[in-house]
This record gives sequence, C-alpha cells and structure tokens, in this order.
Amino acid sequence: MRISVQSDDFDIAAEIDLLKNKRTDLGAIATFTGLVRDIHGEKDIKKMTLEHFPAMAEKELAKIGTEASDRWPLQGLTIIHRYGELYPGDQIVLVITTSHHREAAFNAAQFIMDWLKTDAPFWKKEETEDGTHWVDAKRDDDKKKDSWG
Amino acid sequence: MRISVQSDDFDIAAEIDLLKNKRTDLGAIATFTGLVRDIHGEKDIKKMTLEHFPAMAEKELAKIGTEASDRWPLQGLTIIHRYGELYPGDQIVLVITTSHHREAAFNAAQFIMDWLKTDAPFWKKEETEDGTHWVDAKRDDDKKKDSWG
Amino acid sequence: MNILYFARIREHIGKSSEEITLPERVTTVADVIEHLETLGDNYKNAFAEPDLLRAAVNDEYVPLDYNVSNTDELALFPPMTGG
Amino acid sequence: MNILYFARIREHIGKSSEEITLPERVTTVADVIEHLETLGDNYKNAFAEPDLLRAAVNDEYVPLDYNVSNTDELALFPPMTGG
Repeated sequence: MRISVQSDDFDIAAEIDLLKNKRTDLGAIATFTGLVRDIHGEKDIKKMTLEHFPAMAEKELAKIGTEASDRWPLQGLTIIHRYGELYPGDQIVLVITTSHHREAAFNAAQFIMDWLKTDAPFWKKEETEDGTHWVDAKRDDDKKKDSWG
Repeated sequence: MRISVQSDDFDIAAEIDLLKNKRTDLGAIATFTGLVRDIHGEKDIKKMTLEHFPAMAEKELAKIGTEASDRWPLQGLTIIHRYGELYPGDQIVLVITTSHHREAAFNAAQFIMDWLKTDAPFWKKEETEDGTHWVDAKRDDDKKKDSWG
Repeated sequence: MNILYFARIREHIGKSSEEITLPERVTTVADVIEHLETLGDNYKNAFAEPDLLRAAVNDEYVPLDYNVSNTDELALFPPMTGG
Repeated sequence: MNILYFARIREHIGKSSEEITLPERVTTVADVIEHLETLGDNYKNAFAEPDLLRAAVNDEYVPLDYNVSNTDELALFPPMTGG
C-alpha cells in the first residue's frame, strides 16, 4: 500500500507503473482522479487551497486503505492526496486499486473515495471574484460512506 | 466519445490527456484497465489470442458508450479494446470516463465493463502447456450486466 | 446467404465464412442452423450446445427465431468473452 | 492542554494552536469547547454551529463527550471536505 500526502503534482502513469512493476498476475486496474473544477455553483473558481492536518492525514488514508484491503482481495493500492494551492484543472487526489477481478478493483476504489471524503482531514477553501470561502461538507457524502455498511 | 478496436497497445496517460485537453471543467476521471493474467484456474498462461468481429466490434462498443452517456452525465468517454496475440501482463481493454461527479464516473465505467463483457464481439483463446482452449463465458457476467436494469 | 463463423464455431466448421443457398422451407436463424447440421459432423459439433450459440444478422444481434433471407449476412458465434 | 485549530475554526479564532490550562471541572471535549467560548467572541463564533464541529485527541477522531486531560493534544475542526 502506497500512501502519500504531498503538495507536488502526481503522475498517474508513473503510479500505475509502480504498482505493475513487471508483474503479470494483475487482472484489473481501476483508477480515480479528482480534479479542481473551474466552477462551483455559478461562480468561477480562481484558486483552491487545501488545508490538511499533517499528523493525521497519511495515517487516516492508510486506515481507509487497510479497510478496503480487508473488504476486497486487492493486489495493490495507492492513495495520493495533495495539499496547498491548486488551480482549475489541477489534480487533487488519486486512487489506484489492482485486483484479479474488476468488481473488487472498482468497488475498492469507489469505497476509498467515499470514505476519504468524510474521514480524511483535508479542508477546501475556494477563491472566487467575491473572495474566499470554505467549501461546505455535503450531507450526501455521509450517506455515500454509510451505504458501504 | 472515442472508440477504438486495435491490435496495438494503448497508453493510459496519453488517453487521459486526450480527454482532458486543457479543460478545467472536469471534476472526476475514472479509468479501468483489463490485463492478461499469467494464470487461469491452476494453469500458466503462455499466450492469449483475442478474436473479434470487425464489422460489429466498434459499433457495439459505441452502443454501450452511448447507453452509459444516456444514464450518467459524462463529460467524456473513451473505450479501447485490443485484438490479436497478447501475453501475460499485456493490456486488453481500457475504459475512461470523466464527469463533474465521482459517482457518475465510477458507475459509468463499471457499467461499460459489465456490458462490454457480454455484448462486445470478442473471444479469448488461451494457450497453456496443455494446448489451446477457448475461454468459457461466465454466467456471472450476465448477472452483472442484468444488475444494471 | 453469406455466413460468418467466429471462435470455437469457426474452428469446428473449419472456415470463417461461406456462401450457402437456403432451401425454401428455411425462414429463421434456427432453421439455417438445422440445415447446416445436415452438411456434416463438423457442423453438428459446432452447434452441439444451443445454449452456447449467438447470432447476428447484418451486424445486429438477433434471437434464433429471427427471420432471414438469402440476401442477409448471418454471423454465428459463441457467447462473448472479451474485456 | 495543547489545542490545534483547522480551517474555518482556525480562521475564526485567529491562531492555529495554543496552550490552555483546563479548569478543574473540565472533563470532556464538549467541556473544553464550553470553556473556550468564555474566552471571547472569536471563540463563540468558531463554535457557533456544534453540528459543524469535529474533534481528535492525540491524532484519533473522538466524539465530543470523550474525556480529556491536560496532557492530551486536542484538535478541533469542521467536517472534512477533501477528495
């Protein structure tokens, strides 16, 4: 399991290669990338600042990854989350799961994203022409997490 | 929607870049890659040959992509399926979906893979030390497709 | 009628396509298959498991009771295993 | 007790951490927050919406009725919005 909390950008292809590493026993690779969108509601986003709790961030991501590994037979797993100042189009988060079977890879990746939204200590602040504001947590995200039981 | 049936390998990063193409309005990118595994059951796979029905293959993949686009609000979609002689570790199939929201991207990619398994005219033949044999279709795959309603 | 064969069915029959003139009583895909089975053991073996048979007419999937004529192109193949 | 503040709560209070000596009657996280609210309007505003408050003690998430002591490190923050 590779977990990284970093301000630098990440390279999806390089991360997939790290997991593959010449292995020939992988059947399925699922990836998810979250990006900064240029609009929230009706307002143009100029910048997004991601604050995080350094002492807990990697630890909580590792817990989520371990939980996913307990639920599905994964062959490999990567979770990368960025912090700092980001701009529309920038990558925020990457999840990669590999498994013999596609269902395990898909479900584990979706599970990790749903848990990460509510359990990983990151906070988004958006800058628009009206100033900056903290993004509100969505009640819907709690439901998505809870739907996994 | 980009659909390709090809014998050549594909490059995930290049395919993601084609979809992104400097856009700043994408929120989520999900990808799925299917690979040739080195073992099926208890036998070592030496080679896998993918036969396809050229007149129907791209058309059926496009139908599946259109069905996914009707069900979820996608911003972009790529489906690539290879044919010909492949070896353990080789990439077989790639699905990329982009959307404002992660749930749409995940569900559409999983839906496309489930439909593709039963509806895309490709047939796998495996070569082991015991000779070659055609891979049997899995009843489970029909169930997965039907589960989408 | 032009008929295409794929995968296991192609291998059993020993060719990937052929031109067949349909007898008059033949109206459905199932009738065509029944006719083909009179042409030899290789055909009988190819169609021995009807559950493992799929068909397309003019590049569209069809059920086995679909009506066909001599001007159609019929493709016969086992369930798909791509992905 | 060392207290860390994040995001909206950090901005309301105007600092990212501080050392507070807990009064004797304080036993839970909720008690700490009640005590902090006596320190000024900036604290009151930070904790105005209890539904939007989360806590961790020694880097583990805890409920607001969790017992704390002066040797613990408490972190207070709004619901997470990463990903």
